[in-house]
Amino acid sequence: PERSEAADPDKLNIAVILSAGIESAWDGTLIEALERAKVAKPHGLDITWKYTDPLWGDDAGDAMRLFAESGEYDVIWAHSTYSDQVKKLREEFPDILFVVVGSGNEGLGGNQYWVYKRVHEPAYLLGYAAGKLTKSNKLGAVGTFQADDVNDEINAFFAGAKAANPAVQRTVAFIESWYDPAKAGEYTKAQIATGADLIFQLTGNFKPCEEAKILCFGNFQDQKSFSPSTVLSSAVAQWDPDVSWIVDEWWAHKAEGKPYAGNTDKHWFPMKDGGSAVVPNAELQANVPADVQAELDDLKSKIMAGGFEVPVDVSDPKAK
Amino acid sequence: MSTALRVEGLTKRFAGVTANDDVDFDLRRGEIHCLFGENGAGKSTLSSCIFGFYRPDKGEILLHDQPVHIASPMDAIRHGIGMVHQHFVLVPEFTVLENIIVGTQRSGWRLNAAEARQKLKGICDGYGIDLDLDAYVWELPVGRQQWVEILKVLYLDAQILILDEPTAVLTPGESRVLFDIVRKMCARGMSIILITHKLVEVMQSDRVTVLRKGKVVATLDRPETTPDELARLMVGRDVFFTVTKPELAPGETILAVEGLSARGFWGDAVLKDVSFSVARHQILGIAGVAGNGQKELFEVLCGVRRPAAGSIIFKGEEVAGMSPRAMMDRGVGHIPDDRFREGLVPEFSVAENVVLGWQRNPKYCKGPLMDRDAITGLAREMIGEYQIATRDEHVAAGKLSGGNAQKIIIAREFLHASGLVLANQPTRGLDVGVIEYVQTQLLKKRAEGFAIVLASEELSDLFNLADLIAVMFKGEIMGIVDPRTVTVAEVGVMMAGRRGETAASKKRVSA
Amino acid sequence: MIVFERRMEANALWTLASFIMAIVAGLAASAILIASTGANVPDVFGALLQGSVGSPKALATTLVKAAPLILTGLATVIAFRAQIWSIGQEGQVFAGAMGGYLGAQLLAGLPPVLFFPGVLAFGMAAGMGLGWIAAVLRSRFAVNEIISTVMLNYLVVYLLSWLLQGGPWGETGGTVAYHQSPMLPDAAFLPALFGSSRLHAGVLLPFLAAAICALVMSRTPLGYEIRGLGYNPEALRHKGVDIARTVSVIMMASAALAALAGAIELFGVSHRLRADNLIGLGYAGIIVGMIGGLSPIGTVFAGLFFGGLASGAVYMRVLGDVPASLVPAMQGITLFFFLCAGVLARYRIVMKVAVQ
Amino acid sequence: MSQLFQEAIIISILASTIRIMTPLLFSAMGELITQRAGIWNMGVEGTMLTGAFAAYLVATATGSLWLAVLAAVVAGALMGIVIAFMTATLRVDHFIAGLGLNLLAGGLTLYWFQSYIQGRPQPIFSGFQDVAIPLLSDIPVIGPVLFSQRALTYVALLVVPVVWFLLYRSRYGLELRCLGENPKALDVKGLSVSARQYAAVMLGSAMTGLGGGFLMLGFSDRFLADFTAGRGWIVIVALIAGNWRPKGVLVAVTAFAFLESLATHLQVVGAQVPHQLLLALPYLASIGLLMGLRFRSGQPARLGIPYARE
Ligand SMILES: Nc1ncnc2c1ncn2[C@@H]1O[C@H](COP(=O)(O)OP(=O)(O)OP(=O)(O)O)[C@@H](O)[C@H]1O
Ligand SMILES: Nc1ncnc2c1ncn2[C@@H]1O[C@H](COP(=O)(O)OP(=O)(O)OP(=O)(O)O)[C@@H](O)[C@H]1O
Ligand SMILES: [Mg+2]
Ligand SMILES: [Mg+2]
Repeated sequence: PERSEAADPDKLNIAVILSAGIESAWDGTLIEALERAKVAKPHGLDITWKYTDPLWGDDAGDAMRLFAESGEYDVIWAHSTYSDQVKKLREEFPDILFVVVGSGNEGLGGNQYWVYKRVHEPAYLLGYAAGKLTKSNKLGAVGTFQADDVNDEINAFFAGAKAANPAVQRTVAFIESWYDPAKAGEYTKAQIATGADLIFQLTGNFKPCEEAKILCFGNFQDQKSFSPSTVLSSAVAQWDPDVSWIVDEWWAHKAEGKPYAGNTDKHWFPMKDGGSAVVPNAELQANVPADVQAELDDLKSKIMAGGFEVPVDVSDPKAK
Repeated sequence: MSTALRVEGLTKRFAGVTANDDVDFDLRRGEIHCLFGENGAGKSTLSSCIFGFYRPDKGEILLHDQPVHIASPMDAIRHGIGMVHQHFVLVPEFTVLENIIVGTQRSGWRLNAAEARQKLKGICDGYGIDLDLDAYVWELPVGRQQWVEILKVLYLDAQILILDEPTAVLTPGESRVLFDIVRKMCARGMSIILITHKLVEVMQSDRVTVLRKGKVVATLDRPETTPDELARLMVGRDVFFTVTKPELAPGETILAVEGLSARGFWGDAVLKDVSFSVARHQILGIAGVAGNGQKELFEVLCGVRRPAAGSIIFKGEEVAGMSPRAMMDRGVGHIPDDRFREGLVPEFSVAENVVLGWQRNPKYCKGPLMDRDAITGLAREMIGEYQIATRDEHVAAGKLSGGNAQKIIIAREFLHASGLVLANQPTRGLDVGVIEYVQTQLLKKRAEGFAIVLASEELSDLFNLADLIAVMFKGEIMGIVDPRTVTVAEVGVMMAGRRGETAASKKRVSA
Repeated sequence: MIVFERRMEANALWTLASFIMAIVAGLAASAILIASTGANVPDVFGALLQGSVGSPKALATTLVKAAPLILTGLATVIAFRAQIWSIGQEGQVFAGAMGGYLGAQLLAGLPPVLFFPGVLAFGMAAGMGLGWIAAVLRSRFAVNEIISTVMLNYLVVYLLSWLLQGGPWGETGGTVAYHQSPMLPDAAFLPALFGSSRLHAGVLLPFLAAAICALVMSRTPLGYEIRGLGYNPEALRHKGVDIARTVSVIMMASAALAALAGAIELFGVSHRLRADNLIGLGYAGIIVGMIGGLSPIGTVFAGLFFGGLASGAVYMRVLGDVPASLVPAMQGITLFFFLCAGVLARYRIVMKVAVQ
Repeated sequence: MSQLFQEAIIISILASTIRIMTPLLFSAMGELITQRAGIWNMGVEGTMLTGAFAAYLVATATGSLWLAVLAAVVAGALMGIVIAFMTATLRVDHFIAGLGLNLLAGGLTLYWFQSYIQGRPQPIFSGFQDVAIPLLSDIPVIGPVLFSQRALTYVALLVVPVVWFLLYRSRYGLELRCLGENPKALDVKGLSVSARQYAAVMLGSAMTGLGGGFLMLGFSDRFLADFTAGRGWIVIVALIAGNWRPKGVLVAVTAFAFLESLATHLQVVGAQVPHQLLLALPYLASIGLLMGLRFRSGQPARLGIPYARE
């Protein structure tokens, strides 16, 4: 707090501990948000960062310690379940702002901030569109592992579908693997065979939809580039408000001497605050009838205005 | 006669052993030249060097007085040298035909079996060999497998033939056929190097070269030598070919087998209703061509195979179906026929092998640990007592020659057995010196009051040692006879499946 | 002509020289790999050294990383020496952690002198159960142990996944489950050896286990039978050894060692049940055991070497700016040079005049 | 559950079986050749992974799928050279050579992958499409199951009779099997054992690599760490379960793929059991099946035993 009175900081250096790899949607979207922050220069800061490969457990702890001990990093952004490791470090480095992200973390408060990401609102909108567009009244969703912040999306997707079309049936599958496109493909194909004609694809394999010539929805990141002919729309995570929240908190601490006060409960930015978004694929717009699009627009503006709240349901999604 | 092949100053060393030491040797065209020597004298090594399978460290090989460079079996084959190895080099999963043609075809994609079949037919007819070319080798009895080896060589048009102990696995009848064929080959101008431990066979050759410890001791014309001289040259001392068996009155019955049957892997009957008994001071010989149930009989008796029916009374106790452990604990010693597979752990040292099976015996343990001192002490004792030729007790048993390996087994079994010794083919492949030794040991146990069941394909073993001979054929006992009252020929007939007289045994059992 | 001639007896100096050459060659090959991506080779190696042996803390990390590898390596030694090709160490590690976790639920509240041996025993018992299943499948049903252990590995991983997600052990409540159990109470943390260091008491166990294994293998009847089984099971069967029983004992002992690795990871390192710090320990252990020449003492050294590389990996990534995946690549490269060295050590190079 | 018996689902189950099994079949036939030649190559996973990675690199760099197939084959053969050098030349224990290869391949592919993408978005490619065979693909049930698959699927199915012919009807096959049963039988005829082992392992590994390449090119559009996800182990299991015979291996791979496909569809139709249980089903059922079967081992007699003359 004393130093900050001397001169406002003009540089912010962030160390990022990746959990899955830059090529994954989860980690890739964060780096994209950081890129945007760099351009935006909040508080006039030059934002720079360095990231690691995917690291887990004590390896991640060691990396954080190395970053912390180097004295070069102001924020250590550990991009998944890392509160066990942060717990061992945060008191030793009270000036560093630690970030942990998503489910499985413990809200420690103090200089640990807990960024949460919910993309259930866009998923609800996708589901609503799916409910309107389905001809077989059957929708599928393929996920990797069950988790709080995966279940919420799948449940919201089906809730949206149900709201649009009470006759909708659902089918859900988990492949229990982070990276097995072939296996993901088989699950998707199986859903298509059971009659699903729109798929909420959380495992990133759009080939089966291409082959069956059906539409599907991307998740977490705008995935139309992977399959321009099938990805009708994606539910996208945007870390910009999270990044700017953290930058602000750090700034307030560094420049204004405000003590860190990390959240102990999940904290997420809803769609209206830019925490998530629906990114449609303009080229496939013709598939969405104007009246459906109008309903969707209406629903979206209700959500954005706070007039409609998409419920968070994290129970195990099951086929119904 | 011209010289077909000459070896000059050949030396071959393996890590640690000089197997051939400056060997000179020559083979004349059309002769049968016998290589004779103790186990481990270097006979097989010399052959393998001639065949290009091993690379000699020194020395020269001349064919028809021209130095030749034989760097691999390929060269040897090109020069018309063929070799039948001491241990089969066959693929059991292949048919006879496949075994013969594998690796001989040099062009074309498809297997060209028809042509090969034609050529083999010619060879078989020419020599009077009768072999089903489409049988799997694993289906053939060992004796027949030897013919496959010989056909392999003939198929490659060998002119010089090396036969390394071809008769070790043949019955006397088969051996005779082999010798007829070998003589036919010589008549056609082929030259033969023959390795054998059987003096009868040595005496059918033209010349004999005796090897001892890798060196040539002498090369003799056969008509000018005698078996006794050869044996003396080979061992370096006199060898007695007939051990003297004292007359001993049999004591109480130790082992009584009644109606014993057993089944093979495919459920086939391998032992059918076998009955006999052996008493103290008695050796029961089992005669029969290998593969007629002897192995299965021994396996059942020592507990490694479960009988399907019948009873085995050992010292008054029913032991049929008991585990090998239980049999060992009751005092049954077993000398199996496959010494390196069933009798020893070749990678274990001599000392470790001496306690194989008794490693948990408190005598050799100190608390939870094995007692090294006790074990090496015992091993040294055994090495001394049984004259096991080894550098020391730490040498791996697999490094010893067959005869010395056999001595380890005998030492161990004799030490731990009390009452009964089962010995299956204890002299197979051994040199005459060791055979004499094994026979003496068996008689010693007999004198000590053991009952002994001894199977051997060498009828001489049985006639020398046994008090009674049971003849086996296809898993059945054809008869139990007294060696003093039957001839070798009579036993031979029974081995071929004719039922014989069992009066001798009946007389004794009822007595 | 230069030829390689087999040596009669190993020559200690030449053996050492061979292995030093292997390390140098391995490092040289790794340097080429590093340079190929434009990173600074000395920096990377410096970081590696610093992270593996550069400080007491780094050394502690090396030991902590080596501990489970030595145990799974020993598990491999015991099974492979008997020519039992168990690939089940991976699943057994998981089972060890799961059994330990169950034990921690049941034994909570016991004094540490009872609690820790108790929970470790629970873990080992769980592993032994798996080993026993594979042994029965082999002896009674003639199912090849490679098949059964590979399959059991999958089953255990899915079982853990269910226990943590959908089953009874998932973390519930405030911080919703993410494939992990709740944190164990502090009382269930294996005590640290030197104050606050991460060096937990569990790292002593592998060394103890290695000493016991060495003694068992070389001096006890069981070790004799294990070695004999590997060389010639038929002879052992003929000489009264109950093969099925011995195989069971070996597979269960091997599994217990692997399971202990999982248990000390749980109580010493992660303090909650989750899969990601257990993945790969079993497979790595197979390699560690084999690099160690299937000898318990060799396995300790191989485990320490792999532990050092693993602990240096993070430093290499953070300070040396190369992907952390360089470490498995380096491990693979060094392994191959080590294998070559092992062969080289058994030969001498001689000049020879070809025989004519 | 009753949904399972609808025609569309049955077709889907069977078609999925074929898709799951074909990459495995390439690799398993490759490993069959390798093992029949006496080399117990435990490096199937690493070889498949390398094949997949090579295919990915070439597919994204050149856009040509067939060049990518070639790359997978070549990469596999290179892995074969490594294995052959270790086992046939240096006579290192076969297990450790193979396991070492897995470690090496896992590390190197990931290292090169990370160096290749260097933080930019990962390039993707568009893989093989189904090729419906005219007329045949119109046959009910069988058509969609068997005759509208990827081109390489047909190749994979053809590989089984081809390998059978190679092993049992060709001169090379006889020599190759001889390597596994008793290499000395070739050696005493003056034929080079190690040259033949190199050839067999390279051919086998090339096919194993092709399996990985097909997994990549037929069913994915990108590379990921540990892409083959343990399939190499399933290949080894299938080889043992198939008793080292082409037909047997085909049956084993098919059975495994069918179980996996069935488990997939069970989860999708909403069987009311934990999905982990369904995922575990193929493994559980495989053990169960093998417990019931008993046959004389067809394992080559000298499999995994380094051959030395002296
Ligand atoms: N491959 C080998 N490696 C090391 N030593 C060997 C090898 N082959 C043979 N020897 C040793 O060389 C010596 C000669 O062995 P060789 O097999 O030539 O004897 P042999 O006369 O054929 O004996 P036998 O009558 O038992 O067959 C023996 O001491 C043997 O142990
Ligand atoms: N070495 C052997 N010992 C005992 N039985 C054997 C042996 N080899 C094969 N068999 C058995 O003999 C029968 C024929 O064997 P073979 O290998 O020819 O089978 P196959 O029908 O040709 O198999 P496939 O057609 O699948 O290759 C089988 O029952 C087999 O299990
Ligand atoms: Mg010999
Ligand atoms: Mg067949």
